[in-house]
Order: sequence, then structure tokens, then C-alpha cells
Amino acid sequence: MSDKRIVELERKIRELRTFSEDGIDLSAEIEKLEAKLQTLKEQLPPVPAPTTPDEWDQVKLARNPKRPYTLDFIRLMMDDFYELHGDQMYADDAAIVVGLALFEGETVVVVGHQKGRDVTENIRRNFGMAHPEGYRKALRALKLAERFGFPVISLIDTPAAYPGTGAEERNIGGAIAQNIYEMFKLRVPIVIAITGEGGSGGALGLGVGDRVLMLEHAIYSVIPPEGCAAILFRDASKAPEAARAMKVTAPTLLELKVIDEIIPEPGEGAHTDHETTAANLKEAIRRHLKALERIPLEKLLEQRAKKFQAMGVFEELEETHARE
Amino acid sequence: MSDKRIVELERKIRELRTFSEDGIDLSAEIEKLEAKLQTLKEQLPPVPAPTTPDEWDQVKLARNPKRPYTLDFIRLMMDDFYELHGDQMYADDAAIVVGLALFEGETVVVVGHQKGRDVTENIRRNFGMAHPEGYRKALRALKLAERFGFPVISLIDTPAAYPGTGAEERNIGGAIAQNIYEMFKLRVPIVIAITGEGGSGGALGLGVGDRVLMLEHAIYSVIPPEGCAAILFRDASKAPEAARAMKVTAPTLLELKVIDEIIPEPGEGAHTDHETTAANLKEAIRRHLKALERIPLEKLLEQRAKKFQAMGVFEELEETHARE
Amino acid sequence: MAIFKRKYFKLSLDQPTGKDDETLWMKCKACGELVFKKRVRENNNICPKCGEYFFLTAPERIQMLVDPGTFEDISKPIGAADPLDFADQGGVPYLDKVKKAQEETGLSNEIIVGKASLNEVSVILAVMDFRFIGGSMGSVMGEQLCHAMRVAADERRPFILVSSTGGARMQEGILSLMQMAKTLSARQWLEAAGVPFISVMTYPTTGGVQASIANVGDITLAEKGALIGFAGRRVIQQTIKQTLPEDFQTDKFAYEHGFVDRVLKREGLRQELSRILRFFAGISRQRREPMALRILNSGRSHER
Amino acid sequence: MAIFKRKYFKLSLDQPTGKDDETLWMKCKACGELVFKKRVRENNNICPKCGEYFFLTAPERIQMLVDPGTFEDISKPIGAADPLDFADQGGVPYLDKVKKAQEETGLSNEIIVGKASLNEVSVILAVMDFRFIGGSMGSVMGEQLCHAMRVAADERRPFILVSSTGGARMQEGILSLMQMAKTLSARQWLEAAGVPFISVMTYPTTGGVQASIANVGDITLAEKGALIGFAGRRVIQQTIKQTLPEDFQTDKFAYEHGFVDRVLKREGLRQELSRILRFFAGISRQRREPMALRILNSGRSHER
Ligand SMILES: [Zn+2]
Ligand SMILES: [Zn+2]
Repeated sequence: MSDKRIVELERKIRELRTFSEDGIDLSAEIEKLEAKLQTLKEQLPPVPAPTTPDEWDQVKLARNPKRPYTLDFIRLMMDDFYELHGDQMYADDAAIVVGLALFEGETVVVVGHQKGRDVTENIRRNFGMAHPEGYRKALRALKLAERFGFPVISLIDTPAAYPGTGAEERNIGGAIAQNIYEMFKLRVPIVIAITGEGGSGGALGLGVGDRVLMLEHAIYSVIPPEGCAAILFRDASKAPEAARAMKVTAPTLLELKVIDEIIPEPGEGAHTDHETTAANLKEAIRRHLKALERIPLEKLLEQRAKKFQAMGVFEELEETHARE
Repeated sequence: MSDKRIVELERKIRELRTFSEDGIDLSAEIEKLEAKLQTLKEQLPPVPAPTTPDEWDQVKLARNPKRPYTLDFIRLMMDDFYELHGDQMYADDAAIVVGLALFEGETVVVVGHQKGRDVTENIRRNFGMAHPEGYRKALRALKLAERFGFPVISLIDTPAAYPGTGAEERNIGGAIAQNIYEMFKLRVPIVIAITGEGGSGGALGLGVGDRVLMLEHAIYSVIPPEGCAAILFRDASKAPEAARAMKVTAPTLLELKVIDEIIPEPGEGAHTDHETTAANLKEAIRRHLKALERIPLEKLLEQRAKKFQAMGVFEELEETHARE
Repeated sequence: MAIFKRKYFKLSLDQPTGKDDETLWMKCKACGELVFKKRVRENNNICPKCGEYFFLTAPERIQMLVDPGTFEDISKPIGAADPLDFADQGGVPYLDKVKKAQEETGLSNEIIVGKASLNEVSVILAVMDFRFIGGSMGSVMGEQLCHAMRVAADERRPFILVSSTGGARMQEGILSLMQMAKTLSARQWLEAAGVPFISVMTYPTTGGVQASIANVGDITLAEKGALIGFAGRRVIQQTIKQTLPEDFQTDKFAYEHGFVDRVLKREGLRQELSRILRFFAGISRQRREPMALRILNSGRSHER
Repeated sequence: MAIFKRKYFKLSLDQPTGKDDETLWMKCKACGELVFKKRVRENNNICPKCGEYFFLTAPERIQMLVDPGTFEDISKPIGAADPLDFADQGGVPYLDKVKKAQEETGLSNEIIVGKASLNEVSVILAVMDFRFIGGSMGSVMGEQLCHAMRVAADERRPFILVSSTGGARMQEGILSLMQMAKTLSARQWLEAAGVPFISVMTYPTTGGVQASIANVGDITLAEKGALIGFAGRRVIQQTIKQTLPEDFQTDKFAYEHGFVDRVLKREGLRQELSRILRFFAGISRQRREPMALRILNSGRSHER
């Protein structure tokens, strides 16, 4: 944690310097802090061992093509899965799969992104990047769950919603917004699990629920690291730096209360042992569903809203009426 | 009504003859009936004056391009109309208009088909033949009405839903079915008025409500007369005969309880006096809305379902267990 | 004049239906081979040589789907009326047409509704027969469908509809159009009771039925070879003045455009329905009340 | 160390905002003509010569929309934090960037929320300022929007959102993504209270805001010249490796594809909003309870 104190101190010094530029003399204060900073730096072990793994290594792990995908998890966690197709309006989007499943003897509705494992399948699945009709198909499945009181399990693994002309023409933003909104109103328990890449609005479009779980080496980010690098660092190849800056891994997300639990992965990662990974996830989903089913529906919806209402970090400030 | 008795008698005679062919001798019975038929025919006035106008003349009147269209009715009946556009998914279909309106000082939602008055406008409005996105736009407006408790006024004037490839590709049948179903569940009063052509499923897609009114010279049919002629008479030019056979005009529909009230048209028809026509319709809608608003919501929905449950004519038969 | 009173015959699967045809062999119109009729019937009316699907009558369809001996016709004893005094081009009155269809099919009307077991799950089944005036929906079909949905809702049994229809029955004019609304108003009962509705579309499912009850299932299946659409090919071709693509309104078309959950082979249909029903087996002991029921139950006290 | 405690300034439309610029004339970048600045300002920041829309700051937008003297800033006194210790390429820390934006705009944050009268109708208004780090949505904007919707629901005043944003604030990482969900969870309050939500999309309304709160209005309007879309042009071009059509993601595009109810000229916006609000004037005396309220009120007693 020394690192953090150093960063903090450095920021304060910078801030004081700005004040100085405004004509206020704070040099004594600054000097004091700089001395403190020096001491802190000297106290640090020469090569500090990172407590959390490197963010970019995690990104690579989360994208490992041998990782279990949604249909793998379904096969390993569910007793039967009956896939449903189509949004009943335009098309069937294979980048999202939805269906009825038997989970521990109970019927659930599963929705999730689906990547392909080879070129042919990836073309069909569009690398797990959904079009609006994928989200609309998912909404149809969510409404089916609601009609019959089936709990929902949502498995998230997408680089992003597809950035293409057709997606824009059919209002991909609107489809995602609609799903997020409807998931807040859905009158059945919802458990989310980020299993691989949780990319941007494309992930969140299936991502509102009563519990949000995350696999140990999964990532979840507001924009893919390459996108962040291209915009903020003006260089898409700086994705590793962007990933580190955005902090896309499970420990940070747990600390920020964006997720509720980290699901451990076996050995080197989920790709080395699909069975154990799925068993770990299954155990957690089972446990959470059991807890959720005891909560009265109105309270459940209230808690779901409150959970997301609490997300965000800002400072409470002192209010003044005049500008200086 | 003598006509009807003759037809009935003729049918019975035909039926008896069939029995005779089956080996049963009913010739005495048949003879008696034939005598009766003869008497009936002689009693008839030589040229019976038709009590209802010719069906085909009505079709022509209903299609008169000078008739008031939905936007004319809105202009003449409402104090303000704010048109809303688009299904938020695919397109804005100008063959259906929807919006908020002030009706007698109260906010209502209006949906309706819109024909064009000249070639340019008809191309834009597709002659009032809607695509799926038109019905989906209407559904959006209906849901808006429900959210705010606004009553709905639906004005029907379409030859049919558009029979084209795009419409089929985007599930026009599904869009119509969805609307009909949702209109049964919509928790606000709905008044329907068939103002011109009520053509097939394209009309019914906006046609479920608590009251169904019909202008005097409007028509309402399961298929456009030309379509019926092409299929049943194998000749589209036999549309007049088909119209007469299907009975598409207001008096028959009132008798069959498909509509609740006929709104009189001035002079030669609505096309000769838009103002009076709209005033007549307005008065009726106002009266019905007033009555509907006094009905508790659950009862309203129950009555709406029962109204349509009662539609249909069939004979109660005696049940036997063995075939003869 | 009791002699004019028509009688209503319920379907029994033990009795032969329709005109009996004594030949033992038939020629497949697809592969041209001579095939043994009994073999064809045992094979779900599929050509044993080339796999061509032959037409299924409603009784054959039911026999194919239900556990032997479990089917009970629950239809209402009603028959078509002719409220419009309708006669077609040849001057043939509507009711004569109905009578002819009854004679040719051995059925009382164009839809059979009944209770049955499907792999030991108790269901309500409604099956249309295309031979009966194109399986078109008039007042009788509308009433039978509503009756079937009422029973399904009351007894909390899954509702399965197998469509085979050209659409609305024009001979009943506007009343046939109204059956679209009537059947959809009844569909609410299923939703309110939390009863699943599986819609199976076969060749053909078009017109007013495709634009109403067949299109609002919780799950929608298409049988291989199905024709699914609202407007007729000919009408569309006349409107757009272009030839239509080969796969237009086919099962593949419906699937690719997202209208149906799956396209199924006929021989797999029974197993597939049985598999789907397993997911709804717990409906009656479900902890959470279905949505619609909750809405229907509420409201009353919330009027102002 | 109270000296580090940042202060929160609420917006007052009577005070000048931002750096004052003393020149009286400006050159229009569209027609190249020299135009008198005061004339431009009086003309809704539209070039009096050619009609080009110049950029509107949030205070300018508010001034343009509300009745003079009626605006009251109701924002919460909160400021951006830097939970991720985020620094961009140049090593500039996030909070420095925020501070710079505050200095340049004279605003405390990227969104202003307040009460005001609009043609004598009392409303809650939320207006984004694109100058403030691209009007991007981070934790502060999310919280201010939820607060505004809470007040709108509690006081049953219509809620008007004017978006001008590039999307999520990447510097807050995942928390900025979560603001999409957070604001949508608050949107329920409006629905439950039967309070109308009018969303106005201006240049630009993209990314995470377009895929959340801006896209769920009861009525959605686009200002002429708006840019509306989820993914950025550049990203799409790189993905599909084709040049995009000229009108891609324009106001016209959004209208033709059915996303927005209308495209409005800036000068007509105030009148149009006022006209829309008339339809909702009776909300509080409506005989029928809004749907959502009824659902929220029910349920409780219907658990098993
Ligand atoms: Zn063959
Ligand atoms: Zn200019």
C-alpha cells in the first residue's frame, strides 16, 4: 500500500504547486511534503513484489481461446439446455445464446454471449460481439423467465457490442439501454457471472442483476483496453498501459463493489481445467440463487436498484455560494 | 326479411335432397317445402327495394380519395396533436401515425393508419399499408398511453398490411399478433373507429378496444374484396360480387355485434363534408370515453375480453358418440 | 324438425377416419418409388425411400404425438353456421362446403382439441386439419381454441397448438377476422395461469392464424418444410412485381429472420415437445408467482 | 489540511461563467463572415448570416430554455474522485484534468441539474456540458442525474435531459460503465411516479450515455445537427474497413431509423418542449393511476 501513499503525496504536491502558480506561496508546505515523500520512497523495499497480478496478463488470460465459453459452462453446469432462437422481429444473432435450462433440478433461463472457437464458428458468432437483435432475443428470454417465475443466469463474455453499420442502424445503443432498464424491473432473481471478457456496454446489456460474480482471471471494463489506448493514449498498441490504468481485473472490481464475489480458477487459469472452473461457478450460483429466493420480490427489486445506486466514487464537498 | 326466409327454405330443401341421395326417402317432405317456397316467392313484392345500400357502392365510397383521413380527423377533432415517430429499432413507418393529442381538454394517445392524398404522399405513406415497424411504433405509443393513464383513440383506414418482402422478412404477422394481444392487456380505455377501409389483419392490428365505432360508409372485411374474388371466385375483377358475398358494410357488422355504433355521415358521404363527419365522430368518441372512464380498470379489461369472446356465430349441436 | 339438426361427432383415434382407401401401395411423388402404405404410416408419413414428408391429417398428427390410448376429444359440440348466406362462384353454399369437408375427412370441424398424455405429461392439444377447407379459422375454430385454452388454464396443463392452415375463413366474412382477436383474448388466460403455450407451425401456417394465435407461443417451433408467412406468395408477387427468392416464407426463412425458435424434423417433434415440457414441469410448485397472475390479482384495490 | 478541501460552486445564471473573452466580433467557421458576438448569443448561438449552429455551453443552453430568473441549481455538492489513480499518456492525473475543466468552464462538474420554469411549467432540467472532459459520464454525473430524477419523481415535475457527451468517462474505469446502470435504475422512479421524461439529444450524444439514460425517454428529440450513435465513427470504420455513408449517425439517420421522435431546430426547442409539457399537465389529477405505480403498489401481498 506504500505505493498508494506515494501517489497520493505526489498528487498533493502537484496540487499545491498549482496553488503556488495562482500567486499563493506554499513553498514551505511543499518542501515539507517532499521530504516526507523522499522518506517514504526510501522505506520501500527495493523491488516491491506486486500483490495483484499484472492487468495485461489478466487481459490475455481472459481472452485465451481455450477458456470455457458460455455453452461450455452451460454444458458443465446444467442438466439440460434448450436453446431458443430469434428476436421474433429481424434475425437470430448467434453472438448471444439464450434458453431454458435445468439447474440443480430447477428451471432457469440462461442468457450469455458466445464466442467461437475456430474461424468458421467465430464468423458465425461474430467473435461474441452482438448486434441489437442479440439483445432483443435476450430480452425475450428474460420476459419468458418473468412470465414463469424462472430465475435468470447471465454469463458475460464479449469484447464489446459490435461496432458496425447494421448495429448502429438498428439502434444498438437503444437495445442495450432497454435491456439494462428491463433487467432492473424483472420480477425474478438474476445472477450475473463475468466469465471472460466483460467489454463495455455490450457486457452491461446482459449485466444487471442481484449478484454479480466474476471469474478470477476475467476482466470487466468500460472500453476494451485497445479502445482506451487509441483515445486517451492516441495509440492502440498501448493497450497494456491502458489496461493497467483502467484496472480491469477482479480484485479492484471487488474493492469498488462492482462485483460481489470472485470465483477462483484452477491452476494456471480456467483454460487448463474447464470442469473445475464450471464446478466452482456452479457452486457459487447455486448458493446465491438459494439466498435470493428467500427474499420477497419487492425487496429483491429494491435491493437490486440500491446495489447499482451505490456504485460510483466521489467526494462530498463543502458548498460555497461565491466563486473565488 | 322475406329474402332470408326463402334462402333458408332453399337450403333446407337442398339438405333434404342430400339425405334422399343417401337412401332415405324424404320426397313427401320435400314437396311440402317446395310448395311453401313457391307461396313465399309469390308473396314477395315484384321488385324488392333493398333496405341496405349495395356493398360495392359502399366500398367505392369508403375508398373515395376525398374522404377525411386520419390526420384530417385529428385536426378536426383534437385541440393539439403532437406526432411521435419511429419504432426505436428500425424505421419510422409513415403509413401509421401516432401521437399525443388533446381531446376535449384531456390528453389521449391517437394511433391510426394514414393514406396519402396525392402520388407523392401516397408513395411516402405506402397507400396506408403499414410495415411491421408501423405496428411496433403504434405499440410504443400504446405503452406510453398506459404509463401515463391516457385513453387511446385508434382510427382505422387501411386497404391491408403491406404484402411485400420486407414486411414478411420482419414478421408482419408477428407484429400484428403482438399488437392485438397487447391491446387486450392495455390498462387504459380504448376506442376504435373504422373511418374508411378496415382491411384485414392490417386493420385489426390497431383494432382491439372497448368500443368499436364505424362510419356509415366505411367498410371492414377479412380480406380486401379483390383478394376474396381472386381466391374464391378465381377472378380479381369479381370484387363487387365478393364484397356482396362477404358483406363488408356497417349495418351487417352492427347486426353481427362486431361494431357497437354506426356514426352517420352527412349528405352523400364523409367526402362531401369533413367538418360534420368529424363532429359526429367526435361526439360519439367523447360519449364513449366518458362512459368507459367510469368503469373500474379490472372490469374494463374483463369486458374488453368478453366483447371479443362473444364474436362468432355457430350452431350448438347434439353430440353423438357413433358416426352413422 | 329434428331431422335437420346436425350431429356432432367427437374424434376417436380407434375408429378409421375419412374415406377408406384399399390400396396397399402408393407412389411417392418426390422419388417416384412405390412404397408400402403401412410402412409410410408407421414412419410418420415420411417416404421411407427418400425422406419426403407427406401430408399429415389432424388424427394422424395426434396419433404421432400422444401416448397411445390417452387422447380424449374435449371439443364443444358446435358446427359452422352461415351468418352471411355465403356462396362462392359456383353458387355452392358455405354449409354445403362444410358438409363435404366433413364427409371427406370424417371430422366434425377443422380443428381437433383434446386432452392427452405426451410421454406421460398431461397436455391440452389443438391440431388443425388442412383438408377441412384449408384448415381455415372461422367461428368454430375460434371457439374450440378458446375452449381448449380455458381448460388448459383451469387445469394448469401445457397447451400445444399444431397449425396447418391457410388463414381466416373468408366465407364467414368479418367474423373470421374477429377470431384472431378472440383467440388472442383467450391467450391471456394461459399467461395469467402461468401455463406454457408451445406453438408448432407446419405446412402451411399463413394468413390470419399466423398473424394471431400461432405467433404468440412462449416457444415457437417450425416443422421442417413448413410454410410460414402472412400474405400469400401470389399477392406479394403481384404487389412487388418481382419473383420471390426461392426460400421465401420457408422454415429456413422463418428461422433466419428470427420468427421461430427451432426448425424440427417431424420424426423428432414428439421427443422435442416432451423435452420442452420438462422445463415447465414445476410450474404448479414454482415458488414465484408468474408475473401475469400477479398483475391480474392486483389492480382491483388500486383503482382511484 | 483543510486547504486541500475542494469547494463546490453552484451555478448562477447571473454570474459570468468561464474565461471572459473581450472581443466583440467573431468569424463564422461555416460562412466565413464576421458576426457580432452579442447578436450570435441572442440568436441561440446560431450564425445570423448562414444559420450555422455554434456550440452551446450548459449555462447557455439553460438560459435558452428557461424562464428568466427561475433557474435554481439543485446539484449535490460533490466532486470527482480518482479511485483508480488514473493518469493518461502525458502522465496528467485525472483530477488535474477535472480541475482544468473546472477552471476553463467555471463549472463544478460536467452536468448541471436544476429546477426551473419553462413557459411557466415547473420542470427538473439536467444539461450536460461538452467542454467539461467531453461531457463524459463518471460517478459525479451519475449521482447528479439520479438526484435530479429523485427530485422530479418526488415533486412530480417533468424531467428534461439535454445530452451533449462523448459517453462514459474512461478515467473512472468500470465505475463509469456502472453509471449507465445506476442512472437507468433511477429512471424507474420517474415511471413509478408517472412523471414524463423528455430526452433531448444534441451534438454529440454517443457511447455510454446514448446506450443508457438518453435513450429511454418517454419522448426523444434530436436537435438539428446532432450526432447520435453508440460506437465511434473511427472504431466502426476500422472494424468494417469501409468508409461510412455521409449521413451516418446524423440527426437524419437517427430519425429515419426510428430512434428519435423528431428533429428540431434549436430556435424551436423551447416552444416545442413547452408544447409537449402541456400533454402531461394533467398527470397529477389523472383519473387512472399510471401502470408502473400500480405494479409497484401491488406485489407485496402476492408473494407466496
Ligand atoms: Zn420418396
Ligand atoms: Zn455563418
